[in-house]
Amino acid sequence: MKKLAISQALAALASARVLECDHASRGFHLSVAVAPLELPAAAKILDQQGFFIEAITGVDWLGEQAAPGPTVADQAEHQPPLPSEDSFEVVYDFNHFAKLCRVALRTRMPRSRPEIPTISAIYPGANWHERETHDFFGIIFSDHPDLSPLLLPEDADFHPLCKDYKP
Amino acid sequence: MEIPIIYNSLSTYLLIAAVLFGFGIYGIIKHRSLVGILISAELVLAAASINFMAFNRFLAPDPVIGQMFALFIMGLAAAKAVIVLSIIVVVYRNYKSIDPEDTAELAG
Amino acid sequence: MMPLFTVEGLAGLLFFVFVLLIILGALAATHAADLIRAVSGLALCMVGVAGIYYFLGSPFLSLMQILIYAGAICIAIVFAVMLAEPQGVRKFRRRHPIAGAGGLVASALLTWGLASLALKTAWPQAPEQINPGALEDVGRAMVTTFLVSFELISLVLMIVIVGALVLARQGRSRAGPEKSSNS
Amino acid sequence: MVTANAHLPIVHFSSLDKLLNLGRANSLWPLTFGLACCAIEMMATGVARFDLDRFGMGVFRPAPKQSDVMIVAGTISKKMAPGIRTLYEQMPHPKWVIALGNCAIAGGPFVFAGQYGIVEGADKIMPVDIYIPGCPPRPEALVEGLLLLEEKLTGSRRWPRVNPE
Amino acid sequence: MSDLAVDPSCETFVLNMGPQHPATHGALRIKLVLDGEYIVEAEPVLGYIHRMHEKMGENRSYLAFMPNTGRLDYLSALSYNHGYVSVVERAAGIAIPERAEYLRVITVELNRISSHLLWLGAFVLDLGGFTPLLYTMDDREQLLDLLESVTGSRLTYCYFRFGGLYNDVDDNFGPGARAFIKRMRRRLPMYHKLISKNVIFRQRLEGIAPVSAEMCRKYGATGPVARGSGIAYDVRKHEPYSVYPEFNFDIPVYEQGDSMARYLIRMDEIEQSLRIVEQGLDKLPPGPIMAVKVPKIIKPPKGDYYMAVEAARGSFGIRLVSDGSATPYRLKLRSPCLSNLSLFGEAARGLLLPDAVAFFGSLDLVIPDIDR
Amino acid sequence: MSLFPEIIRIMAYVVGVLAFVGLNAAFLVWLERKVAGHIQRRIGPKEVGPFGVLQPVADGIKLISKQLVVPAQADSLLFRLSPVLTMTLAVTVFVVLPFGPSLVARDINIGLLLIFAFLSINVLALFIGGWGSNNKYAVVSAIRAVSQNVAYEVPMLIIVITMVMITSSMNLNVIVSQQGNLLQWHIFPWNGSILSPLAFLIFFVCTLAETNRAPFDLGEAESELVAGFHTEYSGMGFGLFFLGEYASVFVGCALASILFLGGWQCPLGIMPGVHWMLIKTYLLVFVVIWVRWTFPRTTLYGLLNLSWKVLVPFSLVILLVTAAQLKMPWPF
Amino acid sequence: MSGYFKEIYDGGKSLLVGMGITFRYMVQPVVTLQYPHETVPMTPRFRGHIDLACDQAGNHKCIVCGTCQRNCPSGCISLKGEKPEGAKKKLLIAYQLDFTKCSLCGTCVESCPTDALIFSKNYNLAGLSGQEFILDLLKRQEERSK
Repeated sequence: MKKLAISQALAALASARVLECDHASRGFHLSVAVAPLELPAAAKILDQQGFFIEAITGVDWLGEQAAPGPTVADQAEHQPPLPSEDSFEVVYDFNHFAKLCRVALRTRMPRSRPEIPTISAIYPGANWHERETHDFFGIIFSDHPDLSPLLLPEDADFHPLCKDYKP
Repeated sequence: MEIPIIYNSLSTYLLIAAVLFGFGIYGIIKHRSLVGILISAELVLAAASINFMAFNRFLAPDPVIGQMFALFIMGLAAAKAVIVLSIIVVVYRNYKSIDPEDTAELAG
Repeated sequence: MMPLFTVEGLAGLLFFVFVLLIILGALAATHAADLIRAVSGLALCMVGVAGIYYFLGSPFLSLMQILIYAGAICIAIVFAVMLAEPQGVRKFRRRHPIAGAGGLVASALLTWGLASLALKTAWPQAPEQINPGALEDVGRAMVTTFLVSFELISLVLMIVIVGALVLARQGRSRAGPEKSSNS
Repeated sequence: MVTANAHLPIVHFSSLDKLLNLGRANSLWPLTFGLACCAIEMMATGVARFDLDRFGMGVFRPAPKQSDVMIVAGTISKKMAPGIRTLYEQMPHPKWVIALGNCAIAGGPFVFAGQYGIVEGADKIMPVDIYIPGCPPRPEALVEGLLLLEEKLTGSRRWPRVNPE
Repeated sequence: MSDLAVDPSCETFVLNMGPQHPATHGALRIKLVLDGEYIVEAEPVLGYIHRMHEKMGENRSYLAFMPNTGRLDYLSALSYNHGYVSVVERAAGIAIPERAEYLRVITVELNRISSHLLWLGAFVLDLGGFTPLLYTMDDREQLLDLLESVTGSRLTYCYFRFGGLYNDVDDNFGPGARAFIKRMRRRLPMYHKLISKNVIFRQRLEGIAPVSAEMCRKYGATGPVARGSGIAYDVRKHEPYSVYPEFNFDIPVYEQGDSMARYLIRMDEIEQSLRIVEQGLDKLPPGPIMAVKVPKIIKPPKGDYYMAVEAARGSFGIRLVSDGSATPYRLKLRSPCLSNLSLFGEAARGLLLPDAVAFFGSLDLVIPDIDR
Repeated sequence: MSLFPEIIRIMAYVVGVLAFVGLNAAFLVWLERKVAGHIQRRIGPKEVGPFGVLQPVADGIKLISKQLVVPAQADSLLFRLSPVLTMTLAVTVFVVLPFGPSLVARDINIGLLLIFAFLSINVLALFIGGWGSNNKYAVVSAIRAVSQNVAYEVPMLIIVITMVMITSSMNLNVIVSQQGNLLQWHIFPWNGSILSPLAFLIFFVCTLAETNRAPFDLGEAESELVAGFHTEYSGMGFGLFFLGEYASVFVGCALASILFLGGWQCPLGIMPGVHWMLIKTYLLVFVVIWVRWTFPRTTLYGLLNLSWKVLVPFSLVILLVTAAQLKMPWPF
Repeated sequence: MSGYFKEIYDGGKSLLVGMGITFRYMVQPVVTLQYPHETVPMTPRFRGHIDLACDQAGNHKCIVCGTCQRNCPSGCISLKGEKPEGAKKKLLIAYQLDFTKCSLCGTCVESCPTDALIFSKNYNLAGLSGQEFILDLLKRQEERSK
């Protein structure tokens, strides 16, 4: 059972909080929250288990949304503690080609220091997704080979998907 | 309107050949690239061919000899061009330049 | 001097056109900084030379001249330029002006010498207006009188082809980029 | 009489002009240039069902130097706009521009308060001759637009008008 | 002699393909570093048709975002419609009547065929063959007439609604669809004779640009690209949604991973889609096409939801983050084309320029889907 | 020698050849678009004049009145020279083509040689056009065109040499006169070489490649190189390339019909004349168009492989077999 | 060696088969629909721009509730109503559709409580300016009902 194997492997990480979700109502099986610094380790585990990367998403938790822990109640408890601060969340969607097991790997960082390590060395496909996330949110993926804008114009200096973006 | 008819005299052709020869020599000295030198050398060969043809036309009894010589020169010119060009390509591959002086410097 | 509007007159005009072609072509071939221009000049010059051959009574040779020089040698040179000239650098530095001037002087002296030789020498008068060599005669001569030289030329060409192949391959294996992909 | 004579050359010029315009109008070569959804309908107009080649307009040229009409088919993003402008400038005179679809006319459904990415209409970056609305327009609309351009050039319409109702 | 350092930059030059280039199928630029005609490096430059879909998702109500989904991948708009309505239905807990599900599957599969037909034509056009494009477009026009009679549009459909469909099909749809299936089954062998067996075509595709299964995994490539590399991954089978489990169809898989394999996958998929449509028409149940209880204004509970569907180009996913209000808090659109294109740079290295064009065509990309 | 009849004759021929080249290009443009249309199940030009026959005229007017842009980065001399040269060479070749028993501008002994001499410069013209444009697509395309032409000139010339051996003449009119009726055409194995059908095939393929027609149109590969060597040409510069291309297609097909299909001779041996020449040539041109609209484009490597690995060996075999057959008629 | 000849034979055969197919299509009738002379039969569900529906009497059914305006994703509908003195219902005095922003999603038609909106069949619109497609539907409706 892939789900069991991967949840055990991920749970071994110090900061990881693993939560099983109902696939029928949520669309993924495991929701795993890790601290930013342990992200590459988590990605490496997923890589070893043969997962492929679907997408990387940023979410901007700002103002009133950030305070109570915006995701459904079940997540509030396993979220690494960053409660009442404005924060960015980055969600990595992984899936497996052979066994059905969707893993949503989450990490949060304070909005004032939006910096997390890149996983593009482990998954080269993550390169563009991270660039795109940097485009939209201004999140800096440290050690990323090239964080120049992917979808925005070359000289863009704005991050349109931030909730406080004003054109 | 009148026009001088000069195509019936041997000296005209020899003169043309001489001019072409001069151009060829000048080009060989002046050009800075191997290909340019090759181009100028072709001029020299053409000058020689013209001389052969002219002498044949005006002086020799057999009409074929001059043409044979010119044909052979063409064959030689083609052979020379091919071999020189392949050398140039090899030289370029090795030195990234087709300037004879660069080649000399690098070889030394 | 002949009136222009006669067959001979027009032929004379044509002759001047060919001479002009030769001189223009030679000028471009020796003077152009861009190699492709020089090659075009060479082709032009050779077309002029082909015209001269026509006046010398050998249309066959004039067409061969075009076929081999303009069609084959110029293309071969173009090939070499393509292979050997980096895309960025299209122009070549001129040689030192003194070299150019020296070349000019040397070639002018040579030309003057040759020209005066051509003009001063008392060439024996042509025996008679001989008929131009027909194509069949050339062919026959090639495989009879000149058989040995003909074979030699073919041998030389053969060696040249093999040699060129060897040289080109050698260059490729030494410095050529890795072509690991499908072939 | 004098005035009539003075007018003569102008008449000549205008008839020459007429001929040139007739030639141009019947040989409008579009630039192969698609941006988004409408480009597919542009393709659909060129193929067998509608066959732009009937009007001599089927020669889609990939190079701007050889085309007469630029069909802006799709949304123009701010990143793309300078490129489109360059293409337009590369086209030799005389040249025309057709804005195909709502995006090319005014930004279409992608206009909203606070949008940061698109140019709201092709006419913001270059002169546009014909506007064809729709999202995307049916191929008939593009044919109609090209016929309208022809009408604009020659001053008369050679084809029957179709009333869709 | 041999220790002479050769500067590689001397022999290479940079060629910018696009943003206006016939082979890029839209506004995409590929920066190519070429050595002669060999590709040393290929870097796609995106964003020329970025249309802010994700920003718009945060700005408008759930229903008002519907038209956008038809304009992402406009060639298989219905799949995208399907993905979007499904994720909202999943989030809001709306159940859909069976007839609506069947009609969704039928129309989505028809749309997939039309998408593959257009791809086939455009792909052969990339290889320099113009005529097959007109044959496939002819077939596609028949299909579009059919879909237009159902949905009212030809390309950018906006046909599904939360809880069902915009309207039911009319009586002509069934016979029309069957006639199309019959026609297509006659035409497919013709395409194989004209295209697949052609020696020039085969020479240009076989063994060109092999993509390994591992590469697909590292880059997240899905759809025909992954299936051409031996990965039997299809969301319809792997993670069944809608009424796909009721259908009997196969997932074509080829092991070679070359351009030919990707081509054959799509040709086989057309066949499989025809099968699905045929079964769907046979099984189509009567009944309503709209769920009874659909709230006028949809407010899904807080939380995030994911939904993946198999679009014509691979797995299209939507991650919906809801804050409980009438507009999505965040809407992430996972585009299959972006992931499929991301492996282009690596796989194209060492190819010849024409082979790279063929490879690019075999990836079947819709640029606005990449740029979103 | 009286001059004026001669001059008038020359002028008449020049005008005639130019007019024919123009008309031929117009007709071929129309034919190509019509045939392509019907192959693709559409109509092709229709609205401009009856059956669209005025379409080429409209295109011509359009092209002439279009602005001619010489790009700033181009070598303007070479850039301007190239289309003119292409056109001139194509026209020159028409001078020796025999359209009828006496309808030939200049019936010279070595007509075949003249055609190949001038066509061999053609590729130089294309090259300087592409090079002079100083556009990367154009340069790559020019390089392709040269390699392709060189590769296909070899088998083509070998076949032509074979035909010269069979006919023992380089005079095109003489070659045609030898093929009185259908049974005497050189394409049939009992006239000369037993491999002559194959020779015809090779010659035809080489014609396609030499004239840059699909599937060998690498020079103007639209999906790779935009418009190839004429990417930067606008208006009539482009138009001249077009004229030149159609003229050389015609010359190629005319040569094939002269060498193999009896030129202006009637298949039944009655009423020979210019119409037969035109019918045969345009039939071959039709095949050229048909091929173009059927196949995808080859790659440069596929094309060179075809030439060096298939066409050259085959043509050499044909040459040897024919030579053997001519010298020792016994086994045949 | 036999592989070499077989390859040539197979290749040549595939080429001939391809030419056979295109030749067959060439002699078959064309599928072109000559648009300005003939027209496509338009499906009743075709979505052109929206129009105000006419009832038997030639009146529109709009009650100026503004649902369409609110529901339109691109905000291309703007309508104005007025309550004349003493009347119960509001009366439509202007209905403007900015067709250049419309995405033809059909939300307005679907949401209209009185079915006052229909899709028109205007499938071949083209004009010389973008302003032409900011349509006054009320005027169009009045013209049609005449």
